[in-house]
Amino acid sequence: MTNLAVEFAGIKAKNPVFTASGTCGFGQELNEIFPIDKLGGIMVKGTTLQPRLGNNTPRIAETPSGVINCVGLQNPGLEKVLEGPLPWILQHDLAVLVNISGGEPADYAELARAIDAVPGVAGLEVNISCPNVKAGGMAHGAHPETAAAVMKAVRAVTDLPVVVKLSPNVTDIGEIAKAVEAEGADAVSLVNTFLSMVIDVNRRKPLLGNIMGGLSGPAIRPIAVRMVWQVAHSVKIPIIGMGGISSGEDALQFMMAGANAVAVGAATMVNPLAPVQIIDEMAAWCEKEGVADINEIVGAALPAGVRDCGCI
Amino acid sequence: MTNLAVEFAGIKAKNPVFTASGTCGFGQELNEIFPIDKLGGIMVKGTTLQPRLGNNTPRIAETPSGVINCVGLQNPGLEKVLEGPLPWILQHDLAVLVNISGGEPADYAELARAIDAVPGVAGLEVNISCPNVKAGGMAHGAHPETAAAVMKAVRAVTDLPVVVKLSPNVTDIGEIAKAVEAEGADAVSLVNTFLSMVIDVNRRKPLLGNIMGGLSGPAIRPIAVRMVWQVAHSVKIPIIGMGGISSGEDALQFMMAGANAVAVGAATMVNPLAPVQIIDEMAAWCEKEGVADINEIVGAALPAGVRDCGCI
Amino acid sequence: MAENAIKKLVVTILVIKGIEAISAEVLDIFAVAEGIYEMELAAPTVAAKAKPGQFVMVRPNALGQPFLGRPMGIYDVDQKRGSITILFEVHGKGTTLLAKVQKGDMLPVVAPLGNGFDVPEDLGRALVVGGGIGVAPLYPLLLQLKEQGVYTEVLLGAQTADRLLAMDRLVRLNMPVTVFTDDGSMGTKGYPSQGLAELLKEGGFETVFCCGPMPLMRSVAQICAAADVPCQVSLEERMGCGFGICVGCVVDHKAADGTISKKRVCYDGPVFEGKEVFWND
Amino acid sequence: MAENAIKKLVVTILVIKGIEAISAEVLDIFAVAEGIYEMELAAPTVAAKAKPGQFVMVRPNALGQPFLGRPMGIYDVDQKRGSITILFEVHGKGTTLLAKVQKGDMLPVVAPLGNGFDVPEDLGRALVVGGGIGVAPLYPLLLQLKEQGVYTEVLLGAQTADRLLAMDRLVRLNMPVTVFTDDGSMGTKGYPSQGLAELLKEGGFETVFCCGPMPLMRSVAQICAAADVPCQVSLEERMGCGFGICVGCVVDHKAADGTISKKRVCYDGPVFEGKEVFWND
Repeated sequence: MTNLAVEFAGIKAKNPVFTASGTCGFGQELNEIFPIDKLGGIMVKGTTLQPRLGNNTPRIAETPSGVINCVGLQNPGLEKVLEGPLPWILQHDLAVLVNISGGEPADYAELARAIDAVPGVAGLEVNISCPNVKAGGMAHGAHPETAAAVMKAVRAVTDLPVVVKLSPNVTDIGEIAKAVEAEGADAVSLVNTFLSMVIDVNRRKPLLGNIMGGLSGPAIRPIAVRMVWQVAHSVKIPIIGMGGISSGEDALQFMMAGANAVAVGAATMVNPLAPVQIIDEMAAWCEKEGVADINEIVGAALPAGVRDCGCI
Repeated sequence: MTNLAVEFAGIKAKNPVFTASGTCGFGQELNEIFPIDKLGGIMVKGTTLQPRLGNNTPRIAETPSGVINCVGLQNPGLEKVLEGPLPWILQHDLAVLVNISGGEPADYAELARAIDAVPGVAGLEVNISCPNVKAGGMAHGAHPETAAAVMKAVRAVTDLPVVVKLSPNVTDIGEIAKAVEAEGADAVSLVNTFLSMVIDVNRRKPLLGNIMGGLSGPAIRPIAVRMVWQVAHSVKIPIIGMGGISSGEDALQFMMAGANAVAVGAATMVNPLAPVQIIDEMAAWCEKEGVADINEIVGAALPAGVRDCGCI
Repeated sequence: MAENAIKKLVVTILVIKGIEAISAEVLDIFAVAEGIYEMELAAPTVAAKAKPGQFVMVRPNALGQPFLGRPMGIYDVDQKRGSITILFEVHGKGTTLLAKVQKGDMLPVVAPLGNGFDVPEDLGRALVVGGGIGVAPLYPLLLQLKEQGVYTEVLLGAQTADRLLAMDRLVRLNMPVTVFTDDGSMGTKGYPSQGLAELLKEGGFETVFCCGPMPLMRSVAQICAAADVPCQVSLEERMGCGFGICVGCVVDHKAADGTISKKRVCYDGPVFEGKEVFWND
Repeated sequence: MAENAIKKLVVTILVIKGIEAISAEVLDIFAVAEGIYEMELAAPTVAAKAKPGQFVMVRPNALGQPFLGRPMGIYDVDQKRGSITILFEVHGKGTTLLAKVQKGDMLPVVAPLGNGFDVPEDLGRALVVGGGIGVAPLYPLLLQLKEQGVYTEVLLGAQTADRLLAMDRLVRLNMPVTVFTDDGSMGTKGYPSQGLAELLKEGGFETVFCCGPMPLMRSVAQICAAADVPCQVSLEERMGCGFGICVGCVVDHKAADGTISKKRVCYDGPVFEGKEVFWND
């Protein structure tokens, strides 16, 4: 039996598979389909200080091997999250990363302070890359300075493991990763969605209610793998890789490119059992290849000297 | 009968469909399958001063709804291009844009000067965004200053229509478009391919001979449409839109987002008749919708005031 | 078969289990009208727990083309055959491909999804209003109403006589069915909503159940609200997942207590109280 | 059929027309060994112009999954039926899907592609060496050699007796066929390349034609070069388009005049002179 347990950035998980924020709510819906504690961890739905109604419909557009969404961080707001959904998911045996999103760095700090007071949270995922919110959101993730400012504000108020979720809509994602690493980020997760749009030709108008949305799914996987590879070269902190992972082989690509763990997103929308099947497929491959510990393959495809850490 | 003829940036074409550079050679292979002059125009294979052998194999990786290539601008070099392939394609009735690529701005200038002396060339496509060449290539396209420097050098030596081919691997493509517009670019074409990679999990190594390559195909279409939309907002010069166009409807999305013409790339690799079928599908849609002149739908999905030029 | 189905159905709708992601064999597929198909899928475990008003997400193949599933109301359940039947109209790429599948093909299915209709124990008189393809989720409801001994009348609309669906099944229920067609080629010319106000005044119906085109559901909901008769509408929206995680298929909703929010059609619905929905479509 | 095919083939290989992109119906598909399939496709216009050594790009469906076509050597041509036949081995996602297609399915095909083998008018004695699936493009060549009255001997290799392909067709050609299997389960134990040097010394063969695994083609090419016998090898590479525009499937090549370049296997080949290929794989 291959050891599938991973530990990175102070986060412990029974296996390296998480579900990506915005594609698993707070775990309650998925738990009606499979026992949620089969997962290594979960990045819960993006939480903001105030409740958000989100954007108007249509919020979903199907694309070749992908899907665009412009939900717009619909969520009940910090107060209600602390009352209901968060305590519920914390009763389960998996690593819970609370995804937080805000307008100003101060908003992130206030969210971080509140979550920090909740026992049992594995860490924070700081979303500086949501393409679907007017203020802040992706703006922070587009430049090293703004990304650093958010990280600095969060670091000042919590000792929880902080994972910064990076935007792929940038020229040099390694530069953003370096900036948040310098401000004390414990890890980075990438990639968030790609800013996209579809024109409804017969109506001669953008199809989505918010004009643009974020593209995810297998379509963008090769770009995401490249970005994980680049970030693995540019920083030393651990990486959670995501972007179109639909099979164990996809997940292994991200880990060999330098990711210590992975997150499954769009695939869960199409097949709710995808995260569990991916865990099984990864385990089966490791058995076949005689891999005793899955941590051995972290960064296995990287040039010698880069991320040797992973290769125990 | 809808008028399909377009004229923009001093370039005249019988219809708005071009074949994208690197997916049509100099037209000779496609002309064995259909009469090349059915096309509105052609962007010929990227030409450099010296011959280039290109990268080692594997040069092709298949991805969900897309394909990655790392050919690396294999071409016989300027001298041989001027002797054979270019004169051949210039005998045909279609708009010929010569795609040029170099290391330094001076290389681009030398190439431009040489092409300028050839009668019958419709214009230049300046490639500042090839992801597969070490020196120059995408580096130029990644920053406004370097992109501007290349455009300035080219503008100084030719009055030919100059179309700058933009890279999608940037934070703000509109900013790059503005920079080349300021230096006298007559038009921009976008998008080039997305820097991507695939890991061969069983070999635990990158699959491609050059490690990374450029992703094209329907997978990236929604990102490309978004970028055309943004560039349509940021500059006044005409746009040639491309990125995963596989049907007439796809092409119309780009034109409604602000493109005056389109280019077909990866689709031609899978179906050599795709460019011709796309022209027919666009014509059929225009007939059905009672569009008298295809130029009417240019920018049709844009907010009022943006690109009204198109909507005659 | 109908009698059988009725008994078994009533038994099983009491036991609800979880959602399943299965590969279901196509047992039968045929056109019932131009561009409208009936498809029977082998899904014993789903058939055993499906509730009237629930739906499935189905894809025409396992190749990921199209990427997303398509929501389809469960039209019929045959526990003996261990099958569920859906009814769908071709109006896009996904349904075009779905219409081309053949007997024996294996289709990815996630089911059963959503909350069904809520039939009060003591319900005495019900009015069921269907339009076009919307009759699909109403048929299992009618079976349940009959089983519970609820007096039920049906108003059924379609564009034309040959697009009037489910009549083959409805006749076996021995319920009063009033037919409407847009062109008058059968029954009354017009929509099931016309004359509804009067019908509610005189009919003494305690609840109205409705599924059909948005304009029909809107007017039925508004007429019921005016007549102060409870009205359960089964909505449709462009869906991502079908089981609540992507929050894509929302509808503007005003709860009884006045709370305004965006509810997920797939998870919080698809059945809503008509007067709690904002009909701004 | 064979006799017919031979006559017609020789007539048509003289008239080469352009490449076609068609939708071809699957007339037949069956396994000839474990994981190896023979598929007949309806393609009259392609059958009418295909040359020995040419190939097709075929996709298992028109859904774009997988995105690219797969190159397959043309194994047989039946002009009476207006069909072409290919032989393929399952080794990836694309071929796995291809093995699952059924009679009647319509597959996107681009054909005929590449340059065939070059058979000199005055050729007297030829040696044809095939390994595994590589025998596919060699069978049409053997028909042509027979028709031209060229004395031809065949060396055919496979991993095991039950993976030895095309024997059903070869026996009808009345040519000397020497069989090799890796495990000795049939014919000589080993590879067709062993003993080749001696055979070339004594056999007086003017040209060798070879298609098979890269290691086999490499050693055959090297032995022929040493013996100074012309050798035409039919290469395979990971292809993008199949007709020359993407420049993806290149091989390092040294022309007779010493020019070194990267040649496109699909368009400049797939048949090359063995000693002009850099065997650095």
